[in-house]
Amino acid sequence: MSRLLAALDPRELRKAARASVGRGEAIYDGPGWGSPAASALDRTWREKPGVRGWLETVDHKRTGKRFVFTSFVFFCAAGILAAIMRSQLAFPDSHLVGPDLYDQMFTMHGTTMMFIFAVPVMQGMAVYLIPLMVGTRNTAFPRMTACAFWLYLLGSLSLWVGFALNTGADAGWFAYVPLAGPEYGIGKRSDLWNNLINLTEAMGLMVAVDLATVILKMRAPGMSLRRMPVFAWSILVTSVMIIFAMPSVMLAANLAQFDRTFATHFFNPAEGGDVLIWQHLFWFFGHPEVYFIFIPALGFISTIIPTFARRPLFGHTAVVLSMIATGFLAFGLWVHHMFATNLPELGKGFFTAMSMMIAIPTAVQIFCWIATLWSGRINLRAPILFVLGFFFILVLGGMTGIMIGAVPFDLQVHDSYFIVAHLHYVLLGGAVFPLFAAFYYWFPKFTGRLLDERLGRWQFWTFFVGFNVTFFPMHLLGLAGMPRRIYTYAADTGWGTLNLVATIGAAIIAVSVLLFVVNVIRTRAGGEAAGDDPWGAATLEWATHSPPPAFNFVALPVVASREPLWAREADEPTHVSGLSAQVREGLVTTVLDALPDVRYAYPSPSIWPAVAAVTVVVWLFWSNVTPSGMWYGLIPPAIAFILWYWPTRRETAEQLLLQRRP
Amino acid sequence: MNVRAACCVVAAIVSLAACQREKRDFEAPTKAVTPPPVRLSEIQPGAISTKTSLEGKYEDNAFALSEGKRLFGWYNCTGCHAHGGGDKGPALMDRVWIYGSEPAQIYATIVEGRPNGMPSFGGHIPDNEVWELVAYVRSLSGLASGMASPNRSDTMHVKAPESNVEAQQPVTAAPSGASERP
Amino acid sequence: MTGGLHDVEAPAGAQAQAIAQLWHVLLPVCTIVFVAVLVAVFVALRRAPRATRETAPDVSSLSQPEPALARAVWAGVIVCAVLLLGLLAASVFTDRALARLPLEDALHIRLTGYQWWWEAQYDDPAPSRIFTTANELHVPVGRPVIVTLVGADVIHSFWVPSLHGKKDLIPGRPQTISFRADRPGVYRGTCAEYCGYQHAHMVLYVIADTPNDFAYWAARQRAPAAKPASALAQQGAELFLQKSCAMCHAIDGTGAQGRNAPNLTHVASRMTIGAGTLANSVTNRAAWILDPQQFKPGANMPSQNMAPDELAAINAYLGTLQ
Amino acid sequence: MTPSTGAHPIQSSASPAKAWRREREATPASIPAIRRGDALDVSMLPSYGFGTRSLMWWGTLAMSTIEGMGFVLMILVYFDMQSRARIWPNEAPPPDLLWGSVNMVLALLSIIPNLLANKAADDHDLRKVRIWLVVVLVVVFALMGVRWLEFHALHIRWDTSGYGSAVWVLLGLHTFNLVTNFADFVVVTAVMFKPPIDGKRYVDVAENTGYWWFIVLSWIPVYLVVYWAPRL
Repeated sequence: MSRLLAALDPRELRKAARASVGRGEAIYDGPGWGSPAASALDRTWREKPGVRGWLETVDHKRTGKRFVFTSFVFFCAAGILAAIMRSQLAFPDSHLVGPDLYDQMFTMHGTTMMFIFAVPVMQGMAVYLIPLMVGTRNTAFPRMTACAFWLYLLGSLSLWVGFALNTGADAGWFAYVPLAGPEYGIGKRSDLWNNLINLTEAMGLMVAVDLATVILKMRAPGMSLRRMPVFAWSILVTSVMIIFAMPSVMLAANLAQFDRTFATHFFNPAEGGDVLIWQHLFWFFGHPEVYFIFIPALGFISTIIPTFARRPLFGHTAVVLSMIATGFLAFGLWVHHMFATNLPELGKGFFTAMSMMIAIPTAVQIFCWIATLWSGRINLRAPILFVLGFFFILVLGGMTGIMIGAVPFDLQVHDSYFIVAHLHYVLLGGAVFPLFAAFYYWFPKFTGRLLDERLGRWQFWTFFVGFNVTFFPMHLLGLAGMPRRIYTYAADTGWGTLNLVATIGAAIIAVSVLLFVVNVIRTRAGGEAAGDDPWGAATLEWATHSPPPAFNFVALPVVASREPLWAREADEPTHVSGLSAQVREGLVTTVLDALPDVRYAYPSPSIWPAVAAVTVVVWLFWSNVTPSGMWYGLIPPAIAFILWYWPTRRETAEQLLLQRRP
Repeated sequence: MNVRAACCVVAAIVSLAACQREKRDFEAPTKAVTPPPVRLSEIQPGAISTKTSLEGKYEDNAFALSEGKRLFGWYNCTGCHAHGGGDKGPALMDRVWIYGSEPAQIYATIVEGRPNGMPSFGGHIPDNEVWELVAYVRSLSGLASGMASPNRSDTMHVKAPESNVEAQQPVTAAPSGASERP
Repeated sequence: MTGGLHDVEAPAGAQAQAIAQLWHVLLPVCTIVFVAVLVAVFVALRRAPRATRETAPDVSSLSQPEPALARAVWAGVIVCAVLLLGLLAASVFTDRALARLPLEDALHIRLTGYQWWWEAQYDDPAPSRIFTTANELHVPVGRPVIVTLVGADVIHSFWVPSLHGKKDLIPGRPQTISFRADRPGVYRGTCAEYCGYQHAHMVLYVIADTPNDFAYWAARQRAPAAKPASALAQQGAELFLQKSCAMCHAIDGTGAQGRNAPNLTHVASRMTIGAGTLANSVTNRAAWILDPQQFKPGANMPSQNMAPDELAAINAYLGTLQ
Repeated sequence: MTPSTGAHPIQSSASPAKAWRREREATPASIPAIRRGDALDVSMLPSYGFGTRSLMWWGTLAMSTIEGMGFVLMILVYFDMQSRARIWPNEAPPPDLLWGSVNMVLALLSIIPNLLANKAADDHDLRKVRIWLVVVLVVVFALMGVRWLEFHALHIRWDTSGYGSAVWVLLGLHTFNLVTNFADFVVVTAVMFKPPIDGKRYVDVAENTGYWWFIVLSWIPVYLVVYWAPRL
């Protein structure tokens, strides 16, 4: 009791706070890896060992690596499904896989690639790289991002466990009603899909909010918007797009789930519902989603090309403006997925024009990259090979994209294999090739070791050749009238030969991905040590160790140039000082000019994000099984979120110790 | 060790339940299953057993139940029973059963027909479809698995979906007013 | 199962023709742009000197403008924009052309998509001349056809590549598509919107006949079913009613009035059974009746327990339904 | 504010590029970061800030945008269904105006204690913060009670028709926000009664009261759609 009373006295409190946080003199951060400040930072930022620390972590690098690793595992799993589907389609009238399993497999493949792989892997890369690139020690809301990871992991696992138990979603990755609705979506398969959408989109939104805040408010002093790296721009644009687009698909999935669980009539034409609502809501999200995947990839390329061309990006401003323009235009395209539904003529003209116009900002970027290469001196390593592969494949995919932007032509090839070819050209060309480039480029930063160059070249060539052998013939199949999502076809359709060729290509892709996995495993076991900056790059993530320590920088950098590691100014301050090394302290800067504004205490590790994620998942499944679970199931998450927010003694003490009123 | 064993058991049960619920059985059963003859009297030595091995295969299976729902409309059961509320024929969504609520009894009712208007569908409906209808008829009063029962249809709203029906304790009763009907 | 033309690049109708022309504009323009970009990348790679990671970065561009490069990029972007405008114009003109198909004296057909087959009802001002068929459309060459598309259960999509692009059959939102076949022939169409297990086997043949052939076909379709000629067929006709067949199928002029499955009044005149799953032969029909699930797993037609002689009778009867 | 002890360091140095100089000349000089040799000493900066200086403010802004998109899209769904219906509302009379309007008036009035709580938080006035937070809690609780009555005044179940589904989900979406914000207020109020009180908690109060604006403002279109659109 007396201790409690004593704690109410502010002076006593300040003293108690100091005692609980650090003994003796306050230690401030500053440059020098071997300094007392560095070891104090290490003590402050180190996380608990063991399972508990593993669950509690809020380190953006650990969370980011988890995202990337998990999504890559699911990428491989969905790739295996693709290989099985290609084997089924290699010959006409094949009986390898029946229609029920085939439907589940292509749904799982599409759902996994779009929701479980592509968006999380890009966000994961950003969660890892953005705080390093803008020069801060953690993300703004690292607990929220940790929670997002657990939501994502549990949601994805539940979908795949469901698939293993013959409860795999089977209405396509777009889950059109009525096929996914209460009458034709039989069993619990579509419920699992709707849950997954809720969980992965919640994940996407949480990470997007976190990343946008980091980029806007936590950049190193001096990193004004004009000096911000293109990758940070790409993630900012993506995050804002996510914030506007993802609510749409969450709403759609929930309306569909209400139809299934509570017998509402949103998609029931007999009771005033409209099945096209689903398509509008889905594609209002679905088309921008392509750009959530594509724009970060543009960011990778705009980061990698300057490093290997040994010069700053040509047309930095034009590239940034193009990305912003893409972000806006992406919201005007969704109807081009619906040209075969009945649309007013005026609408068709508008959406055709938008679909074609979006090619212009991409063209601007491609020309700026070519100009950069043209006027640079080129260090031809594996990352740049993948970028060159990107040029070939994405441009081809973009050309077919322009073709299908034309309504009349789209009416012919819509939902045919031409579209399968187009979307794989733009998604693999526009996202997976840049992603592999990014893996080769940043792997040394993640692990401290360089991926093997020779295996990398082999991987590139097998991937490039395999990709084109697989997907180019599909253009021809589409023109020859082969529709998508069929589990088999008759011999007299004449589609057999091209399908067999595509299947052979798929096998080559499988070999290529295997080579990458081998490369990663071999490198982890003992690859060439990378050093802090193996490529001679310009951005801030290379200004710290590889892999970076938990606190990222011994002293936060100060930036005086667009290329901070290439063009330093002699009389500029180089780093920030005066931040506590005993508390997880960082700096908030102003939005436009990144002037130092407020000191900020980062959240500490906490078990509650993981617990909250589990309770949310339980709630969703509970509400699928019985409608009352919708209400009772809310109680555990509410408790978890309150405990998450509730300030601990130590947090209050830290706040008081650092406190300085604005 | 015990935990792991328990996890394995739970996983096995879950997987069985899921497989049962989600299996799409496109093949017809190889031979017809003849249920025991229907009993109208409960007087007999020992316990009554009318169970067949097939019940779970249909009643816990979402596909079979939804097929049953489709056939209930296709074979015009709705003509007399409406959507379960009853019309010329008795209601099927209440707890009252005239000829028994056990699957085998309902099977016999469909196949053999009953006095006062229930026609015999024997020979007209393949055996597995009769069982699907049996399972669906039971789901109308909540006797089939709630996890597998159909959700609402894309039709006019007439009643709560089968998946939201509380299980009702069946009671056997004489046909109400059946004797007055021609 | 019996071939038929299905190729975007082999148009047989006015509208497919217009779209193929658009494709012949799109393809070369896009190919030229693609090749030009690749050539630029290739030349950039060839002319730029090689470097290593130690090569000092050239940061002069941070303070000095690069007008030559800027001009080249601008030129590229402007060329792209002009080409896109051209393609946009081509697209709009084609769209207009599609909408301007003359529709005088059009044939009206109401096409309903079911999981996984098509029902076609040929409209006529005189109700007695309306008839229903399934999975095959006969249309007269040179005469426009207006098809009303109705989705009965889930969304399907009508696509006959040689005649026109596709249009969806959406529950609650009927819409129409019009086309004209300009050459006689068999054109294979298919459901193009994923609709469940047997999306793969939901084929629709459009047979373009000369006007005389069409009139002959339509007159035959309007007639009720042929009376069974042989004793075996007569036995089949009775079995058709006794067994489960008539629960779902209709044969006009008999007691079979099921409305849930294809109308079989003239089934023997069709090219395929099971919506393009099997060619319509005696043996295929027998195999199909016994166990359709073997060929089209998930289809709504159940497998039958049927004695061989019963099967033979029913098959013989169906064979007479020309 | 701590007085600045010199020109802002990023601003002070000469640079070869003119553009840079212009950029630097535009930056304010009142930032209390101090140049010490190569270092930029930020130890004199405040440890928290209100409004746009707070990270959570940005998080809240994003959250409001996300939920606002939800409302916008749901309203579009409502009007899409209405535009396709021959009779609207089908199978029910329009909802009674009474409780919805009471809710609207109460919601607008609730802005007053919220503003006062916000101002008290700005002033670090603990006593006033506590008083006004409790008042806000009472008002929000009353709003939830009124909302309960509103559901009963809809005259239709969610599973009766498409119209019923649309109004229930629209009202439900707003109720979900109302309830979660109530929970937020409960927690924030409890924290303000649990000393020691650090300055950041005042920021939390300010942000919660700021977020309340979103709840009230989003209620205006939802109210108009639920109660007035069926009467058009």
